[in-house]
Amino acid sequence: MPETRKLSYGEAANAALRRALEERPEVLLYGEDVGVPGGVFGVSKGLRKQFGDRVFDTPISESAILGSAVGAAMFGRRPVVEIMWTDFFLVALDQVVNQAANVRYVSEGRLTAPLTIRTQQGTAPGSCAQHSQSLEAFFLHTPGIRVCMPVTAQDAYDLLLSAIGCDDPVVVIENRTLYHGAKQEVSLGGPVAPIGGLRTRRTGTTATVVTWGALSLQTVAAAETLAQEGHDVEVLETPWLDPFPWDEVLASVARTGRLVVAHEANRTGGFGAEVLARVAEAGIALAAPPRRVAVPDLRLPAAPGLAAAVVPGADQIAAAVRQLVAAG
Amino acid sequence: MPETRKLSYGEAANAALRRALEERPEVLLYGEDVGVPGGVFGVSKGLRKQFGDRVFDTPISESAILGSAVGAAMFGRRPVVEIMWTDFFLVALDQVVNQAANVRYVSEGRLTAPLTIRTQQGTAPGSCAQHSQSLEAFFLHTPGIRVCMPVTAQDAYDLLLSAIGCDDPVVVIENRTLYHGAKQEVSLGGPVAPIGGLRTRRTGTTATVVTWGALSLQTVAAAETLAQEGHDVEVLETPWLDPFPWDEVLASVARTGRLVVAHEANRTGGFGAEVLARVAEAGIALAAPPRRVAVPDLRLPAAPGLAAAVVPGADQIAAAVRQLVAAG
Amino acid sequence: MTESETGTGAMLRDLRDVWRIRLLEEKVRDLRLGGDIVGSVHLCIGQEAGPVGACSVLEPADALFATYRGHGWALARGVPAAAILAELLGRATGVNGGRGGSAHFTAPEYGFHGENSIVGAGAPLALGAALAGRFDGTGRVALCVFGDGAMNQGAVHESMNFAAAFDLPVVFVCENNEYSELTPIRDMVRNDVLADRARAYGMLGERIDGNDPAVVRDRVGDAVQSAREGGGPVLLELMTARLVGHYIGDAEQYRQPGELERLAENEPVTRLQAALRAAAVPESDIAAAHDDAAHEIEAAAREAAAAPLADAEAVRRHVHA
Amino acid sequence: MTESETGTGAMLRDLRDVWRIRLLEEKVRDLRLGGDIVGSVHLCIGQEAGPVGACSVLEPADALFATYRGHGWALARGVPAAAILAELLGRATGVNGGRGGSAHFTAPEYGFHGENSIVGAGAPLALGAALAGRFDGTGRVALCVFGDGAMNQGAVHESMNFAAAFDLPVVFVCENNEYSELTPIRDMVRNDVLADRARAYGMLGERIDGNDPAVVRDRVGDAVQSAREGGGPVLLELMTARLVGHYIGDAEQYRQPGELERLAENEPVTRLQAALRAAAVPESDIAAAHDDAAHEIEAAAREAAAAPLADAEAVRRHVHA
Ligand SMILES: Cc1ncc(C[n+]2csc(CCOP(=O)(O)OP(=O)(O)O)c2C)c(N)n1
Ligand SMILES: Cc1ncc(C[n+]2csc(CCOP(=O)(O)OP(=O)(O)O)c2C)c(N)n1
Ligand SMILES: [Mg+2]
Ligand SMILES: [Mg+2]
Repeated sequence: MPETRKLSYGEAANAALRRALEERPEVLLYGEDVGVPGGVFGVSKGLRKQFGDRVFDTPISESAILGSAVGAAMFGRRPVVEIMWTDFFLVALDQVVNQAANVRYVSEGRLTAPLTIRTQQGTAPGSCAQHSQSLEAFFLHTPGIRVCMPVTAQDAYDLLLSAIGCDDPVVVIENRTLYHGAKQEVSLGGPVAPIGGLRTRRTGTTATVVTWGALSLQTVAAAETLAQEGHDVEVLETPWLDPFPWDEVLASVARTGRLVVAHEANRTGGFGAEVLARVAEAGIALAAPPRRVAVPDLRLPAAPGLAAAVVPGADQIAAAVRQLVAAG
Repeated sequence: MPETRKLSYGEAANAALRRALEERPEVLLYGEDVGVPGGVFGVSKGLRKQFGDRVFDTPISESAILGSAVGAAMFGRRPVVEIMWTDFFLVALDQVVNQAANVRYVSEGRLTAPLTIRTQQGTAPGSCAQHSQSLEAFFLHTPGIRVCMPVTAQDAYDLLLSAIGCDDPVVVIENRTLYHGAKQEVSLGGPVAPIGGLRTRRTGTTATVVTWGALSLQTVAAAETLAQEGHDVEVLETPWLDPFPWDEVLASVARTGRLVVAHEANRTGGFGAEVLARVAEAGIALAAPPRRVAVPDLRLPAAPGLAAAVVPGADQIAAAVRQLVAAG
Repeated sequence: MTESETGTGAMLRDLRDVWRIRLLEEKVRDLRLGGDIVGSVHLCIGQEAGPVGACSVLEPADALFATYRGHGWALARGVPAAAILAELLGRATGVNGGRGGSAHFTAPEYGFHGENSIVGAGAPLALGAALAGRFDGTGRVALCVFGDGAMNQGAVHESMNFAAAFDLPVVFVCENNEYSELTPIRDMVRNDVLADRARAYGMLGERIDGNDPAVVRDRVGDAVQSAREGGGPVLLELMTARLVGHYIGDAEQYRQPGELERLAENEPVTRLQAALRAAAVPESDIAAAHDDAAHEIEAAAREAAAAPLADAEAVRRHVHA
Repeated sequence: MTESETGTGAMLRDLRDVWRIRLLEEKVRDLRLGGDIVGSVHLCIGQEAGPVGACSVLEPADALFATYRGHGWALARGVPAAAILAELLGRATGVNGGRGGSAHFTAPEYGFHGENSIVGAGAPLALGAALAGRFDGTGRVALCVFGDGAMNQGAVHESMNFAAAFDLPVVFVCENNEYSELTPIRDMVRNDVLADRARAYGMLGERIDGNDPAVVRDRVGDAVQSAREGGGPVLLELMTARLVGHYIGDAEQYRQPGELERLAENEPVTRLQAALRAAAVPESDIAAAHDDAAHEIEAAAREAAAAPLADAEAVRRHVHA
């Protein structure tokens, strides 16, 4: 029976975890500080108390966390584990890329690895270079792994449940700047959607802006500014990056004839390149060359003043659209 | 005094290591089986004998290997370390992405990490999914890391020396199917070039094919076939992927108006996407939509018959060009 | 226990089981040298006592994680020789239809949860199998096999601590064949008694004779039982030796003079045959242990060779659900 | 030794040096709570004896690798307080011009080779510093600091074995403050005497009182000397406690009743002051130790606050050579 509650993004994720633990006895939830403390961002608060041994803390051993989740998933559990920062995947990426991703394929589907890995990423004021990266491109270049990036509180709830329900390994990339934001109306308890899909944040005819992660919010803000200038921008947010809604994105770009992709990852080799590449391959005629709005190719500096100079926001996105319009 | 000798690719890499060890007392060479055994592919043969303690074997500890090289480089050494297969980076990628890449930037250049990491990658008959990946895209999405992929024996010599001479961390991605190929004339002892550059394998006006790694050889073969059909293809091989020769590549594509990128990495999120994206951003008018020739998005199966069905070769490259020509 | 479990009957069975692995591996070598199998192949010739002894104490619900040197473990666990050979030959009837190959196949229906070609990477997976068993009522024990060299890999360390901290039923079996590829383990550690490391994690560790199936059966049996009863993980260091190269084609230049001769005296077939002869077991029984195995492997090889090649049409399936 | 090295003179110096760190950290906390410093900050309040004792035995050519909880180590190693505060405030005069921030700055010119925000990741780097010293004639020792929780990270394991196997002069300093973030270490290991792990690698390990600068100086001094003389690595487990949260804002719900009171009795300032009073050192001297430190930190804070913000124009420089 669906009900609606006002929840922050973090609370919505907590509600999703609670529901999954309630409805599916095979769900386990663990990671560093995930159990008794309830998570460093409070996302798993109260769950240890409610579900006992199925929710627990672990040593600071990312290979053991990820690998044990792969192994448990091979044996019928649905582990939901946390890598506290996406940057920390790098000490244990083997367990995702060489292990989880291969389970189904090599066994011809006789073994599967339905695990969910929650992490969070992105820039935040004062975070150092080792705590600021956006690494979705690594996972998106790993066939077999599903990837999503919840942005709204509703996403934080829905996508996490879809991920847990998915029979593939899924990386759910949250964002720490969103956890404790304003409470939003969240519909709880409805049917769990299959993975995939996109969200049209705004329809328009001037240009298509494709975006994901926290930058979506900046993109919407940019679109509002642009609308006041008479530019109606179509904002396609892709909370699911694998599977990616190629048909919808290509159709929109074909309609508007202009494309901007905005992400917080470094520009070169970011997934924005894939979007531009697919549009080019599709032979879609553009009124002006497409553009990417992204962090330039550098390490992220900790000082807020320095980071602000390189992390794009609404202004950069709006400027990119204006340049497209001016170009043709 | 330059001299020319007939060497295999592996022998040429060996000659480069020997020269670096001879000329630069600060060079250290180590990794698993690199010292006394001379490397599992024989690339460091004889060097332990000649250079003693500067060449040594290590435990199977990739984090320790990579991290110690970063640390030694910070202290004036020029370590050349080996990660036997690129797939094995994944147990220790932190030391490249979170450590090596940040040394110079965070210290504003007061500390540097001039290390060279030799590895090899790619498909080879019978290799399993955990020993077949092409992961250059991971490094190319990591600002601060330089990347090259030697193809000829001369490359194996030259690029390795350029990498060792470079003051940035460099990943040199060799290819095991090339180590023991036919001997080629290799010019030894000449000046060491700075990193970067490209090789025009063939000039032509019909289309530009950009390629790297072992697939370069297939591309040249495809171009020869195509030439007999009257299609003169420009083959741009990019042994250096970071820095990438953008100006030359964009100029060639602007000239030919057709683009194919061929690589052995998986299609989605591979560096081919970046090439297509940059061409699109440059607003270069194309006669037909660009194409990528790549491994489809799957895990690589071990059986040669299965792998052959998905690993592209000269036929696929030639077909892609023909389709471009047919399309416009 | 009956004589067949402890006496010459058991020894004869062990000899046959050792021969099964030995002859499978020799067959693989021949096929590799003949070009029918391609790519890197890691044989366990000389190391057969480990899989023979250890698998004999596992239950069907238990989990077994091996390495690229895993043909013998798979066979001992019950995977048919024909399915293994077919896998290496890239046949449709291979355990994974050719997708895994020599170094990365898996056969969960036989309780064989896969080889692994990343050194040490099976240990975290084994934690998960044990963890799942805590909730699914199977009482599953996970047996995780790796080499001496793998002891220096971070993932193995993390796994031992994790298993110990949470009393997970994992038996870590370190096959110490004294080499990691081409490098002697003694040069890569200060203390080469690797079982000593168990104490760091507060768990039991024991170095045992890994070339005697009875010793392995006994010690692994105790470890499995203790793990199953909630005693947590155990580390067993099986001292053994591979009589062949790390991979087919290895020039074995790292061997000391006389080393292979010394190893030959201590290898399982030689030892079991000597023990059987000392116990006055008839030569015909000893020969039958070999012949039964040879018959099985030859038939399996014929079956595998006759199977169709893996179907390239299906190569893109099973990337996702 | 003179009295100033061992007696009350040394104690007074230690007290001042402990105060320097304590007051720096309190200043950082104020600036963070006031919003001048932004982002995650990890204070070492209560853990000052480690850096004070250990840095006093290091030579200029030695290398020091710390963690995100590294302000105290940097200060003890000689990095000026003003440069540290300026870094945290994002000023151009910060040690790294604001690029490193609280958790990832480096000051090689002072022999401080960086904080590290990846748990355990400094250990491999320390190997390299020690390795370099083997060839550059400096006789460098690398001191590598990490927490109790880091002992469960693969990279630390690999590093200890690597250092031991090759007799590298690395002193591993594990600051055991009994918590890893919000989780007690005793729940994450079976054997919570972490120094015991050293034996696994064949090296010496010792658990010591980490809240007494003199004990730390003595034991780290011996370890450094032994490492420098070719004895290889040593692991020292410094028992200590942080009197504050893991990060600023930590609600510290994991504390037991009475825990903070108990810890307060054992913290370095309390202990040093009590010892000085027991030795009848004049109160004015004891006060001066504090006041000297306070004077330095206040001046540093003023200097840092007056410095210009880091120059965003230069933000793209130094990605490459
Ligand atoms: C992470 C990783 N590093 C390196 C390798 C290459 N490699 C394959 S087998 C091997 C040696 C392993 O030695 P050991 O653990 O003793 O097992 P054995 O081969 O002797 O059975 C190495 C280094 C690998 N597969 N994975
Ligand atoms: C690889 C990695 N995993 C997790 C984290 C998150 N994290 C930061 S500090 C910390 C706790 C470390 O505890 P300990 O080693 O005891 O050091 P302490 O903070 O107590 O000084 C964790 C888990 C990280 N930074 N890096
Ligand atoms: Mg071995
Ligand atoms: Mg701690």
